[in-house]
Amino acid sequence: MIRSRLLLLATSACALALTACSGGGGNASAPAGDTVSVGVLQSLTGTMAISEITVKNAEMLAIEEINAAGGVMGKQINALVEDGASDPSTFAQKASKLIESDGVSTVFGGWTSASRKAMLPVFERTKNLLWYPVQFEGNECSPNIMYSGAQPNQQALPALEWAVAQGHKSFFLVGSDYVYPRTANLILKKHIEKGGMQVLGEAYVPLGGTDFSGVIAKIAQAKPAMIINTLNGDSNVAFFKQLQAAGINTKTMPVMSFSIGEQEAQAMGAGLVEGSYAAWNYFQSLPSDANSKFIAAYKAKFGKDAAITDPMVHGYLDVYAWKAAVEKAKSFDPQAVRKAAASLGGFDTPMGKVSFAANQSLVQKAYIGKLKADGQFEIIADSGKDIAPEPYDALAFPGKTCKL
Amino acid sequence: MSGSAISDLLLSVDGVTIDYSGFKALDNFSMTLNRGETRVVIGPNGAGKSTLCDTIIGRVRPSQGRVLFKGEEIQRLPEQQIVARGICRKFQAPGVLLTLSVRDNLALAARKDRRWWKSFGTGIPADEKLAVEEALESVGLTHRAAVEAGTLAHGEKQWLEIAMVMATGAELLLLDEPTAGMGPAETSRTAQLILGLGDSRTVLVIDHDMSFVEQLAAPVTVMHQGKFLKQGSIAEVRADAEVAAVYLGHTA
Amino acid sequence: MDALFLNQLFNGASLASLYLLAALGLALSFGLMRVINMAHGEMLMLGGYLAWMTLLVVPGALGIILAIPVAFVGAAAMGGLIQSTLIRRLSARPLDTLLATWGVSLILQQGARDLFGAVGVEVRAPEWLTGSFVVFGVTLPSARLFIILIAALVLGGLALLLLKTRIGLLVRAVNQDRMMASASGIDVKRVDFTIFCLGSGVAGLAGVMLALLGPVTPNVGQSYIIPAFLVVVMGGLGSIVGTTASAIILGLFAALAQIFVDVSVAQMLLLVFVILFIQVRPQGVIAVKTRQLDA
Amino acid sequence: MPDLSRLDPLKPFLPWLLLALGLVAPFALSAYDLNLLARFMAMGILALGLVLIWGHGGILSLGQGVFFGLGGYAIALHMKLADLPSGEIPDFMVWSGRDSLPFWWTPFSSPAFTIAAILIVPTLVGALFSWAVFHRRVGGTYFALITQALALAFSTLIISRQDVTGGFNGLTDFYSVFGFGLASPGTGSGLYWVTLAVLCVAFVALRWLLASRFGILLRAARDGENRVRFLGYSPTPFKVVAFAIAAMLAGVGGALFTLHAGVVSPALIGVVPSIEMVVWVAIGGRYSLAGAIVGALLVNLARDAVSSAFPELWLYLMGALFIFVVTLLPRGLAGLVKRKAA
Repeated sequence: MIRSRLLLLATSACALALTACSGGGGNASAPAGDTVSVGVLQSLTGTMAISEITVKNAEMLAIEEINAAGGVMGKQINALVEDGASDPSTFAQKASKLIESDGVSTVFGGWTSASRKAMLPVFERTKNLLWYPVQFEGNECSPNIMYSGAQPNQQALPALEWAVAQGHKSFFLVGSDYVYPRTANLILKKHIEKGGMQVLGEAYVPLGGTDFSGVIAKIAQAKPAMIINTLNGDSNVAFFKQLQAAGINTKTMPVMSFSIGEQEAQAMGAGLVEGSYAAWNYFQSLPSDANSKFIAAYKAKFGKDAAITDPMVHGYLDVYAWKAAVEKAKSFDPQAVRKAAASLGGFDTPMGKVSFAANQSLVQKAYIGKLKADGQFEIIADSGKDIAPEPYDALAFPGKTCKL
Repeated sequence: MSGSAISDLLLSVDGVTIDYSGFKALDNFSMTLNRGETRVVIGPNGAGKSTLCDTIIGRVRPSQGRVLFKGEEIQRLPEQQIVARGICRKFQAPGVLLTLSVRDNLALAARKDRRWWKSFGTGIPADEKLAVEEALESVGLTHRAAVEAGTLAHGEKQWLEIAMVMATGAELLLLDEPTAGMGPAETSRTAQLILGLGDSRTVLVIDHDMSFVEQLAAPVTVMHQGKFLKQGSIAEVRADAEVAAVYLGHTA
Repeated sequence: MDALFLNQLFNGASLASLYLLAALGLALSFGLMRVINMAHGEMLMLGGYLAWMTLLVVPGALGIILAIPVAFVGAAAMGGLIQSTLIRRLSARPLDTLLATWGVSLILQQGARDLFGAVGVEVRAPEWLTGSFVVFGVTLPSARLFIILIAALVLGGLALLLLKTRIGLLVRAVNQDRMMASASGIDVKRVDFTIFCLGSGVAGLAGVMLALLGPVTPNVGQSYIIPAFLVVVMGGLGSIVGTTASAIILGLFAALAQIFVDVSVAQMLLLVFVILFIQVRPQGVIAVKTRQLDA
Repeated sequence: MPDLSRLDPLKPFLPWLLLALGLVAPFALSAYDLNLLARFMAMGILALGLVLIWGHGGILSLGQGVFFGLGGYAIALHMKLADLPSGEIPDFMVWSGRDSLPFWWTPFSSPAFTIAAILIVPTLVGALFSWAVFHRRVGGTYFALITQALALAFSTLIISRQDVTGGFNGLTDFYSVFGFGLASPGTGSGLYWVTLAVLCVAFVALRWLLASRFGILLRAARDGENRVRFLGYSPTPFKVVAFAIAAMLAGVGGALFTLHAGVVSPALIGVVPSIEMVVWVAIGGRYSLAGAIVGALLVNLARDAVSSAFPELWLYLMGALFIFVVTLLPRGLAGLVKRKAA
């Protein structure tokens, strides 16, 4: 009896002791010894894990390659992987742990804007640096984040320009109910209206939602020339299936998607979405030696069926950009690194030569792809020139600029 | 306690029909009870005895008819208000609160002020305390007062519930099979308990056990198929051919 | 607006069919055992994956027809396993059953993730289910018509089973008075088991229907399970008629609300509607009066 | 029941031991670990409420996240406004196409209003919601299912009203609370002490409440709702009041959690997090206040330790643990003792 009581006491004591033990470690941003620690912080569990694990893989691949090639300034990279659990507060907590308890020099990670927003105060407080690899809605510009994913003017707007050039004049906007679709659509609407064209409707379904009957009925009634789709993940399968079932032909009413990449296409059964369009800064089908090499390396490590997507390549190039910036700054200090990164100039990546602008976002091209039966995209157009990133769309958010 | 016939009338069940999806558990049933009276209701299984209690206490609502208590209609009131007016019932299967102590069970029953905002405290008024101790005494559970009611034997649970019903201070007590599962000694003790209530309480007892009914020596109402069949002393009822037929017909 | 209204009326019917298929099993076993299986959504998921596997073996136009019995049997077997190993042991503790089966649901979801991948698989509807009919300007997708038809058949089948067969008689007896049924020699546990399997099987079948309209993923069951719970709450205890009426009301409500508001808001309104409904009829759409004491 | 617990000489010391550990923690732990502990203690406050309604009231709520969120959002609104240059609106409103503050935001610039809102709003919502269900005598499993639908509806609504709630992103990027800078280490430990104090007050208050006649009646209504009714009590107000108190504790816990975490978002308040809250209490012990606190600490620590290293394992572990505890150990860790004592 008393023994079991002690058990309870012990467990509660452990609760506190565990907290005490889980920490420790110094707070050094100038690493001693032969290694330098960096954080890799993605959701390994929860709803976002499906996407974020692939980015984690790409980031780990880059780190291994760099280590195999001699490391950064003679130091091997020690990657500390943490799980953000698809929960913003966990991201904030783990970022704080990586920086303050584990003393990492920088962190690669995040996918949703929610996770980035939650981590931002941590990075600003600790003056550390986050490398964020995913397209987002802009409207943010922190000195402690390097934004390599597309700003709206590097993905959504080029896609609209292309669609207009194809003669489409009326649009229906469908999205998952969260920040990126709503804000991207806000920007698109301003541009569509300014161009004298029409937005015939706008509809959102909850994240992960699979009932599109009402949305599709509205689309069928509105008869837009093109559907602009910012649905996320599984919802796309349901949307395209129900579109098809309702007799809407995506050949006559084409769909432009901003969140369907190779991974999603593979999962959806490409037959369903074949012929629909997507805009990204990278497609797996991009012809270049650097890309082929990256794809081969990834597949060798993570399986030959793995699909390669835009955010993965951004995660991968982030690590290389950090290495280059460290070597340019000759320091692991995040402040020195971010300054060096913004003045690196062009560097080679699987998606071609890119560079970081002074506002710490990536200068990159946009591509329009058409989905083929094999789940790969045929690149049918590109922006031609490199597009300078604009966190604040001048039309939708006049007067806002990014000052760093 | 003298007075006119009207002021003597405590409860009147007036033409009540209870319909369970087509099956009439009570069929235009009427009866009355006077203050201080003890009445026994008997009848074969399915005669509607328990349903009668259910109706009076508000567990089921009549589709026709009225229930008058002290001259006021109560058949639409919420249960707790019916209880507040002075009716309390012992259920067929013991309805004690199993995880509370015997004393807590009785304290809840004896409590006068049952409004929730008066429940934030532990103190018990002296008169309620006294009522609890008396109730414990009367059913001989004083030495068991601190144990969890769930650990009591079946007979003890029955007594605890009877004690609870008594402790509420209700004027009308409905006792649904108070001796179920009791041996002869316990049964006669229960009868003594009920007889000891005296004139201040009106009691309606439902039971099968004829020896128990005889000990109560109270007027008997016989029900059959939801209807009133006979009323009279136990001897009269026993001698009645119709009653015999009903019971025989039932057993046959 | 008129075409949209008619369209949503039809969509409401198909949504109601899905709600009904998802909720029937829950309602049946709730009526009988007073327990809710939180892993019921995973029976839908299982049905979806079984349909996918069936189509791998038997591609072709009739694969989907074959998938229906396969999913039914597979989900029924899984349901039986859960009932006999876990739920039976918790029968007197309905809230604990809720929680324990939620644990089962977590494990089944993660199991599916490890077996089939987190990405999900696609069940391709055969040609004859991808088309649509246009009637009075309303597009009626064959897949949705098929779902309504299946729901009607399942409902008819269940009605026959409960009203005309011996097992149905036993179920009704146990439903009425469990103690009495048990006392009169009915193997109550076996009735429970049978009904639980049957209910799970129907959910598996619902999973096949869902696969026609959306993806099959480890968490596909989650998207319809909460409306199905609401159907049970509103349907009333142990009544198939009540469950059906409740599914139709909620399906139509959800679909028609979408004419005016977003899906997100429609979801909120659905709950508000149910809470308002129980103000009027706390016993559900259909209440079977019994003499059993609840407490 | 009381005799049994008196058999055990150590039992009265358990809360004191927890308190002692809580008092020592700020001197033994790093700032990061202290922050982590404080978050878990904030969750512990919510867990106490579940002991009241679930353990003693038999009311299973799968929607405590809603009240946690109401408290969290209330303090977040205040902090968003506090850091705002005058005449501006929060950034997310701009990019959601809004140009003015919604009217119901403005009073949150007052600290007094905010604190009142944290205490009152969840309580009131909890009371109204539970009354609407309980007064129609709908309870048990039905109530649990309805609360789950509430969690879904509430989180969906927060997400879809992005222009006024911050949507899926939630609210974050706070700099000060009631004039104290959040970045300063003093504020961190100060908030820890506040959390510890609130936890202690809640613990003592609930202990008193559970021992009072209210507690007895709540347990009575759990075990025999109709019996209580036929003793002349209406069980509804007892259940509603208990639910409202639990909602208030959840709201206070949510507000404190938001202060420690620096973010409040729909990811914390939906269906799955709401069930996980029940898991803490199931594991710690649904009848035991101290057990619930221990459960909240242990489960969250375990998640912290396991989910990064073995993400797949975590879900299996949580599912299996839940099944195990609920079927074989319904009194949770706290019951390990009681059962053997008996």
